[in-house]
Amino acid sequence: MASPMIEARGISRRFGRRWALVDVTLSIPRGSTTLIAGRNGSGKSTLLRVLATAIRPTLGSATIQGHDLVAAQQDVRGSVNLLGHAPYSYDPLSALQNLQIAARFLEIESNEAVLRPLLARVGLEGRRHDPVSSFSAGMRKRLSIARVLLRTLPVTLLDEPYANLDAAGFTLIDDLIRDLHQSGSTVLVASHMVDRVAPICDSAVLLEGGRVASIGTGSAVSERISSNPDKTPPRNEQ
Amino acid sequence: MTSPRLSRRLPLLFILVGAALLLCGSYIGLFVAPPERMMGEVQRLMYVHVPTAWNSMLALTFAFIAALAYLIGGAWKWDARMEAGIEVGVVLAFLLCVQGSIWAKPTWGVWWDWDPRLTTTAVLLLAFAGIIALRRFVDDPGRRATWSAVATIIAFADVPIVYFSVKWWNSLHQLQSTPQTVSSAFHLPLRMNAFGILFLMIGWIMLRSRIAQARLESELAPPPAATSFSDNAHATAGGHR
Amino acid sequence: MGTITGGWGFVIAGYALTAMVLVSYTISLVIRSRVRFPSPEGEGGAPAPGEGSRADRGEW
Amino acid sequence: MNQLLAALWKEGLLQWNLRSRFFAVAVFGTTSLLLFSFAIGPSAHALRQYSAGFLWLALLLSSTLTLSESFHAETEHRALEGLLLLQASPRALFYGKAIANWLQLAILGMMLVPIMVVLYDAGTTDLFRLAGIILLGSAGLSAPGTLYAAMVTQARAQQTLLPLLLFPLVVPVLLASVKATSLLILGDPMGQTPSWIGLLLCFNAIYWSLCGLLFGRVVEDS
Repeated sequence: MASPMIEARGISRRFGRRWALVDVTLSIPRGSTTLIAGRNGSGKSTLLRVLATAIRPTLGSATIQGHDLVAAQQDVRGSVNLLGHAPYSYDPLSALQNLQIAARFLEIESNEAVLRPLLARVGLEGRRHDPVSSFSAGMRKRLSIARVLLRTLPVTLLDEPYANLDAAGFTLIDDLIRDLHQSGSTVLVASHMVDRVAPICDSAVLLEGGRVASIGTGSAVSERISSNPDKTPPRNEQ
Repeated sequence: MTSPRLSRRLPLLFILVGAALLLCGSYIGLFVAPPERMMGEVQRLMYVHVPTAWNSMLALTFAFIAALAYLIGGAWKWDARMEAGIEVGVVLAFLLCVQGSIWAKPTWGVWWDWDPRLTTTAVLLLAFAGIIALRRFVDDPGRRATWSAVATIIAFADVPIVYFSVKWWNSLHQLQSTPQTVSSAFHLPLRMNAFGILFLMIGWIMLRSRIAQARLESELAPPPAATSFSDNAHATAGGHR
Repeated sequence: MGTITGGWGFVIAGYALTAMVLVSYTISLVIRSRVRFPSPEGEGGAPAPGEGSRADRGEW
Repeated sequence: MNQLLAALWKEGLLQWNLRSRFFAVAVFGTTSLLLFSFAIGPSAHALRQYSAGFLWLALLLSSTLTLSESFHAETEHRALEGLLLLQASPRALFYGKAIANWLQLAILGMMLVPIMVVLYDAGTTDLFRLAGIILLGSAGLSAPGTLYAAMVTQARAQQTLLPLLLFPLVVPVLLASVKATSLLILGDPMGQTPSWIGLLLCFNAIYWSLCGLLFGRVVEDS
C-alpha cells in the first residue's frame, strides 16, 4: 500500500492549563476523504491547525508526504491547504485585493482578469470591490473558499466548511469536496454535518475530549453519533 | 543533583553568606578604611555603589544568556531563570539609581548628574521594567516566554549604544572616577562587598526562578496520563512549546 | 571641590537605603516562595519550589 | 525578493486605505508641537533653542499611534497567519511593514518641519541634510517599533505597553536625532554632527538586522 499521506504519532497540544489534543495517532491514506467528527471542543479544529502547521504540537510528531510538521514546516505548508475558521482577511481591503495579495505571495498570476472567475465561482463577483469589513460571516467564508481555490495541493483541510453558509453555499462545498476527491487530493473535513459528509467519505475519525474515540467507515461513525449523541462514547476501544 | 533537603536550603545559604560578607565589607568601609583625601566621608558610599553596579550588570547579562538559551534550546526552566534575572537586575538597577543620586547630591549639589553609567542604568531600569510589564500583560506561557526573550535580547543589545550616546551627549561635564583611580587601601571593602552582593544575587536568582518555575507548573497542565511518558520523550519534536 | 563637610549624613542615608532595599526584597522573595499556586488539576497546590519541580523530573 | 515586493504592495494598499488615519496622526503631531510652545512660553529665543527637541518628541509620540495601529489589520482576522501558511517569509513581512512604518514616520516628520519653522522660527537652508536626519531617525524608531507592535497587538493593554517597551530602547535615537537637528538649526561650530549621524547609522544597522531575525519567532506560534 503506498505510504500514507498523513502520519500522526501521539500528537498532543496544550493550551496553558488544558490539553486540547491528547495522543492522536492517525494514518490517512493518499487521495482519501476523511471526516473528522466530534462535539464542540473535542479538538477537531486543533487537529487541523496542527496538521496545517498553524500551531505546533506540544508532544508527538507528524509527517505529511514525509515532511515533518516542525522540522520541515515550509515544505508542509507547500503541500497543505487550510480552509480555517478565521477568514485570514484584511478588512480594510476589498475582496479582490485580498485575493491579489494572496496570489502575489504565492507568486502566481494576480490580475483581476484571472481572479474574477474565482470570485464568480464563490458568488462574490458582484461585491469584489467592496471592503471585506462590510461582508457578512457567510461572505467571508466564501472569500476564504476562493482563497483555497487559488491552489490545488496534495492535502486539503476543511474546518467546518458548511458553517455560516446558505443553501447555495452548501452545494458549493459539496462540489468542492467532490472536485478535490476527483483531483486526487487527500481531504480532511471537520464538520458537524455528519449525515451530509459521512456518505461521501472513505473513513471517519470521532474525536472525544481531544482523544481519538473511534476510527471507522463514515456510516459506522455517523450511526455511533446518532445512537448516543449526548453520552460520551465508551473509552478508547483500540 | 544535590539532595532535595540541601537544594531547598541552597539559596538561603547563598543569601546568608552574601549578607555576612556585605556586613563585614561595609563595616570596614565605614569605620576602618581611611577617608578619601578629596571627597572625604562621602566617598565611603562607593563601597556599596560600585559593587551594586557590577552586579546589576551581571544579573541582566544572566537574563540575556537565559533568553538566548530559551530561544535556542527551549526549556521552560530557562524562561524561569530569565524572569529571575530580569527582576533581580531591575531591583539592583533601582538600588543603583538611588545610591547614585545620594552620591551626587553632596558631590555635585544636584540629585542627578547625568553621569553616563548612571543614566545608562536608569534607561536599563526602564527598559527591563517594561519587559516585566510585557510579561504581566501576556497570558499564554509560550508566547510570554518567547516575546520577553526577544525583548530581553533587544534591550540588552541597546546597552552599549545608550552608554556611548549619553557619554557624548554629556561629555563636557566631568571625568568619571574609574576603579583604577582608587588606591589599594580601599580595595578590601570594595571586593568584600562585591562578592557579598554577588552571593546575595545568586541566592536571589535561585529563589526567584523557583517561584517562576512553580507558577509555570500551575499554568502548564502536566502531560496527559494516556501517553506513557517514556516513549514520547524521544518523539518530542516541539518538546517545549 | 575640597572636602565635603556633613558627608556622614549622606553616607548613612545611602547605606540605610541600601540595607532597606536588600532586606525587603529578600523578605518578599522568601514570602513569595512559600505561596502555593493553584494546580491545573485543581487538587492540591503545585509543589512549593524546591521539592524537585516537574522540570527536574523531565516532564518537559 | 519578490516576497518583499508583495509585502510592500500589501502595505501600500493598507496605507492607502487608511490614509485618513495618517492625517489624524499628523494633526496630533501638530497639536503636540503647539502644546510644547505653551509649556515653554512665548519667548522666541527659548523656543528656537529647543525646537529640535520638540520636533523629535512630537514625532516620537505620534510614532506610538502609527506603530500600534500598523498590526491591527494583520491580527484582527489572523491575516498574518494566513500569509505565513502561504509560505510567506516572516522576514519579508517584517521588512515590508517596517519600511511602510518608516516612510510614514519620515513623511510625518517632514510635514512637521514647516510647522516648526513657523511656530519656533527655527529653520535651516540645508533641507537636504535635515531630510537625511529625519529619515535616519525615523528608521531608528520604526525597526524596533514594528517588532514590538507585532507583539503588543496580541497582548492586553497594547496602547500603554508599546511606549513602555519602545521609549527606553530608542533613547540613543532621540539623543542623536535631536542633537544632529539642533546642530543643523543652531550651527555646528565644533563639527559634532558626523559623530551623531554615525551613531544613528550604527543603531539602524544593528536593529534593522536584529529585528528582522527575531520577527519570525514573534509571529510564529510559540
